[in-house]
Amino acid sequence: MDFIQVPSSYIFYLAAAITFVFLRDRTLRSVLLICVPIIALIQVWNLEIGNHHQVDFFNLQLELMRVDKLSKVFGLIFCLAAFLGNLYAWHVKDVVQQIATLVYTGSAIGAVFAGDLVSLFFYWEGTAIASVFLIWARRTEASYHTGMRYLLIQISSGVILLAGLAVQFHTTGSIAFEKMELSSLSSFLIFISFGIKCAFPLLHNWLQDSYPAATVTGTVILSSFTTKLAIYALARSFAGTEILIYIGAIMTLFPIFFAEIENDLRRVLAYSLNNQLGFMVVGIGVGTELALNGTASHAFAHILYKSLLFMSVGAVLFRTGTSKASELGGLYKTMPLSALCCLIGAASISAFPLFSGFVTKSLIMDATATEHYPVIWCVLVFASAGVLSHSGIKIPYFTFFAHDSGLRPKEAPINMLIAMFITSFLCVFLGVFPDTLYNILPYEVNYKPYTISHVISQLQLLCFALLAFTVIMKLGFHPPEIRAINLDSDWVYRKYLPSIMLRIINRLGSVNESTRSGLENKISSGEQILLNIFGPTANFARVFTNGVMILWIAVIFTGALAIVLF
Amino acid sequence: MEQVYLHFPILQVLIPLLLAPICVLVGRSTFSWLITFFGSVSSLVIAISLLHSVSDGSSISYHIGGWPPPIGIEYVVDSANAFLLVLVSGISTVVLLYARDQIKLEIDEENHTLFYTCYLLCLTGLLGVLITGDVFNVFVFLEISSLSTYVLVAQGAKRDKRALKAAFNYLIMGTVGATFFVIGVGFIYMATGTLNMFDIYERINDLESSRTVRASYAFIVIGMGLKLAMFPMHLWMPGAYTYAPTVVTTFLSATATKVSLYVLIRFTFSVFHFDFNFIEQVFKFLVMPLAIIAMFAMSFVAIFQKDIKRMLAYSSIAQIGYMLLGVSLLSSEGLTATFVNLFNHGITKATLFMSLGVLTLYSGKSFLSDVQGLGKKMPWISASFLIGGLSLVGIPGTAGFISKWLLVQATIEAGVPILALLIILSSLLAIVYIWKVIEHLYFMEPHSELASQKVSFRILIPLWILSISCLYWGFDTSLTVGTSDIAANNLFNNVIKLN
Amino acid sequence: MIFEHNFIMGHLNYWLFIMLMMTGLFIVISRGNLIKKIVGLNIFQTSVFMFYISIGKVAGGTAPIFPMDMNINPSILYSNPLPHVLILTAIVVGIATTALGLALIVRIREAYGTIEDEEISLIEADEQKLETQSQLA
Amino acid sequence: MNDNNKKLKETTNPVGSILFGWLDHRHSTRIIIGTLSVSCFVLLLVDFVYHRHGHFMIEEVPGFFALYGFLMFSLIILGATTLRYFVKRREDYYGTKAVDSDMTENKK
Repeated sequence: MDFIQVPSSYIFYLAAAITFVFLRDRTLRSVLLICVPIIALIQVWNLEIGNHHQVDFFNLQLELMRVDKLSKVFGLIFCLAAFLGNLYAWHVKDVVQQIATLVYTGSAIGAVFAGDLVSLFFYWEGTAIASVFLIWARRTEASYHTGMRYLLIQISSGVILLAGLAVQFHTTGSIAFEKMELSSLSSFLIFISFGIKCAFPLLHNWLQDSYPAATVTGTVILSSFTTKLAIYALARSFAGTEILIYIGAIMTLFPIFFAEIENDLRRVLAYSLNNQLGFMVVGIGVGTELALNGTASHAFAHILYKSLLFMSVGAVLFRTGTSKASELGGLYKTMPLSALCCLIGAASISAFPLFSGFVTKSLIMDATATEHYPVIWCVLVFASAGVLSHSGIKIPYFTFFAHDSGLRPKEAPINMLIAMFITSFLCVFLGVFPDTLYNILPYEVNYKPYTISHVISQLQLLCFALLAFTVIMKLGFHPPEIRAINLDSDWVYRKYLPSIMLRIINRLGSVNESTRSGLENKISSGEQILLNIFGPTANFARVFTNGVMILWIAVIFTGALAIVLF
Repeated sequence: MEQVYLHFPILQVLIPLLLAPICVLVGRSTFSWLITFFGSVSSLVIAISLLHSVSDGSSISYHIGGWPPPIGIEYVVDSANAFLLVLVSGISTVVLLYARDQIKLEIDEENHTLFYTCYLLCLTGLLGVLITGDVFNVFVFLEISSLSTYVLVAQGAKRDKRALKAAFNYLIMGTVGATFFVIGVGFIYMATGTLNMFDIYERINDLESSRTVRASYAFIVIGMGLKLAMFPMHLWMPGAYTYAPTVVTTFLSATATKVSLYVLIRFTFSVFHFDFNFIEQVFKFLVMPLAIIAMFAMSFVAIFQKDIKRMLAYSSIAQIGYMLLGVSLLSSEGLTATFVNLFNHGITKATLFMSLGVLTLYSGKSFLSDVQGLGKKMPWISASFLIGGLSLVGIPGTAGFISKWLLVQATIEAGVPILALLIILSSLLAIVYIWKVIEHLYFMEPHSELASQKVSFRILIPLWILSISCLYWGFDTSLTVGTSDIAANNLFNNVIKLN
Repeated sequence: MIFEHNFIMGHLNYWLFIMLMMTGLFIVISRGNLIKKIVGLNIFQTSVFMFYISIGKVAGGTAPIFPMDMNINPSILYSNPLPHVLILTAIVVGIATTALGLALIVRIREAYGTIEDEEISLIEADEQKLETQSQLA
Repeated sequence: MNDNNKKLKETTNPVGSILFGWLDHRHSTRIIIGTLSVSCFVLLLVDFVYHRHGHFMIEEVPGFFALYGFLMFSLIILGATTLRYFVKRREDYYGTKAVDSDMTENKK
């Protein structure tokens, strides 16, 4: 085994261990955080195609380094994203966040190179557990609760993966992480598990719930890995599964509307992220070489421009303390460079020609067209207009322009600016020289994005959408930015189920009067209900006199005797 | 030399038993510690050599006083109990390494000798229960260990007088449990006329319909259920674990309940026939439901505890639920999972209690607020708590994961995947309560009055032995899973190969 | 069938054993006084001793003692000595338990000033309340 | 007016005035809208000059993308406004332990 072929995740884990044990100095830690992704990037770049690192575990053979062109392209962008994210987070002193970032990125990269489901599961849970610290690192009670919800959902994804893997192992004896048909129980479970992480419709809400709750830098890191890992996993196992086309189409659609009326800009971006994932999922569903190339390249470009957008909004949040559209506006006066970067990100995500989104999204669009999915194609075009509406216009316009909020924050710190510049540069570079990206894609690319008809049609679509925006703004029909939240599917478990629970508990009458009146005040708090059943003063945990204990034994013994004798 | 080797099974019990009175005679804290440590180490050496010689699936039969079974008392070593012998004597040795410093703070100087005496007796009892092949002998050793345990628990009275009441409760409950057990043994004797486990196994074959045999099993399940804190007969446990000196809690949590569970398994598989209809019924309708309730209810209770020691005690009851669940599948896989769980949970809980003990060494209280911010002040100790916590939750890469994984596999193998789901769901609850501690450790500001506390290497070394073993057994599963597999197979097929 | 004479008289030792056992357990459950609890526990244990001894009895058998001259007459019926021996051990255990229990009661009395279970529980509850308050503060 | 302008100048980043300074111009909005309208018009004209090849028939209809873009954008705004009617709630709807109300406090 060549030294260069050790699992890339080890590099990150080692760095995390070093940080944890040795590095007390802040600067050293920041330097390490930047260096590690670069080392990993060089390593991944030089990886040879093939399976490199086998480990025996429980009579199972784990493939820790399955390198092929698909895993390599995801490995590269993950390293790149880690580098940019860490550069952006240079100023962060919090060691918890730094370690979490290292473990998180390491796990994500490890998962990409995992050649079997067991090691995938390890890394899968690794990303879940490490990433939640980026949310908790905000250290408010709200972020704690959000983190809990996030963790629960992420862990359940891993658990379902584990269940699927167990069933598969039981039925076929194989733990291979390969292409599978969506026909057996095991593949269905695995599909759901990937789907949760990929934020499929109705399973999506952890995304919008948690990303706005993380720290400024944490969100940038978070936005790059978890969902794209799921995209990778889907592309690896379920390419060509037709249902994905429809799931993806719905994914591109519904977040548009939510994003349009959402006030918190980071949540707008989370919705937009969801919508972009839809494009990739459609690409996976189509499953042709062109479509998979489209998915891989779109994921690549997407990580960059989405980070860029999160970075610029993050910089605003960092300087002003809020990321709510209703509180912002007119910041271009004092944060012009951030505004410029934000505009570049917006142009990239809206797929303006010469920006990265243009050269990658069109691969997917073209694939749906060549495979004759006219409705899906129309939906994707529609969704492209939608992307423009919330990420292309809303984000930069309401943050940096629009009415003057009177805020005059300083320009973003220098490290943030450098990270944003590099990312902006990459967005433009990929848009201008798409072949650099096309060369590292899984399959041969015979696609020219810059044809006259393609450029013209895209420009027409975007310019007329912009025109529609101006007209609507002038007419005053645009939904105003107001301080409010919007219900989404998380309402079910944040509001509905707790109230049902409460009703049941009340019906059972197991709660005594005094606590019940207290309970009514906290109608939303499921915790209170649990407290009444399991809390220190509840029956389950009370300290009994030993007479009662003996009585219990008598009851159980009678039960046992009855079972045994009859 | 060869002669000595042949007598290892009896020496396993005899060394700590004989050292106990010597300990009293010596009467000096340091010397008695040395003696105890010597006893524990030699037990460990013997246990390891016994495990080594039975690792191929064979078993050793030792006839006490040269009387052949079934007349005489027989000691039998096979991979099942040799594995646990190593666990018990190993944990005891590691605990003793750190006991000296901890004991100085928790127990009056003049009681140290007696403390070590009781510790040795407790060890004797636990080892004896494991090694003996005679059902009445099990009772005797059980009572030796229990009686000394009551004393050990009561030693917590210097810090908190509630230790006395906890010990008294434990005494009442433990005695009732043991008496139930002895009634069960009496019934078996009535039915079969013998006390040797393997002899009973032969003779009981046609007695499935006998009410005496059936009733005896009910008595034994309840008796052992009490001792192993099977929900809802666990009520003695939170108090005893909370108020006992930390050394005692660490030792007991890792060994005492495990040994009782072993007895239940041994009786189910090597004394009775596990495929008796009534035994299946008991597991299906009594043990399994109770185990599942324990997994959830006790985890929830743990979540709401403010006292970490108590929280961990409740978590132990939940974990016992997992082990009982594994047994109640009545399959070879389930049994393997339980054995691995016994071992891994033993070291995990020992790590947790030990690091907690060190964290709260000076404050003496183990409330959440007492460990607040110690992550920065005592990084090594907090880290080992973290590792233990991760292992308890079952994060991949730790020992705890292996046992959960095997258990999940076993449930799927047994055709009840819903149980796998329940296991995993309840593991999520463990995350919650462990997180609460981690949060206080790492994310809160320490109390200002707590000066930086120095912890000697004598404490750090055993603690890290345990922490690293928590991680090590998460990767190298050849010993744990391999031995458990052999043990489970032997028990399941009742293969006792004597050499 | 249950009221059959043979069922009751033939199993008389078991009925007595069960009665004694229940009495013991009932005392443990119902009495708050710790010493009474120990007494109850003793009765409970004693019932088991009686049970063991009674099952060792062979109808018409005599005490299992070797004659002085060691000439064993095969026609003499002996009771089974093994349960009796076992019970000797169990009695020792029982005494140890009782002694330990009483010793603990002495210490409890010193610490709490009472040996009534209820009162001790009240004291402990107060203590717990204090602890929770100090946690909140 | 002058005074106000001066104040703005002081607080504005120099790079900002180079990059976006023209936005402060009185007619900036009109210029933007004008440019946009003109470019839209030009793009539409191109369609009649240049025949596009697409995968679907509809793509080849002149002005299809333009019309689609305009209408769909309007539809999105309309749809979103309707959606808001149904799902809008107060910021503290999920109680004080939700991130949104958390931010409210941050602001204070």
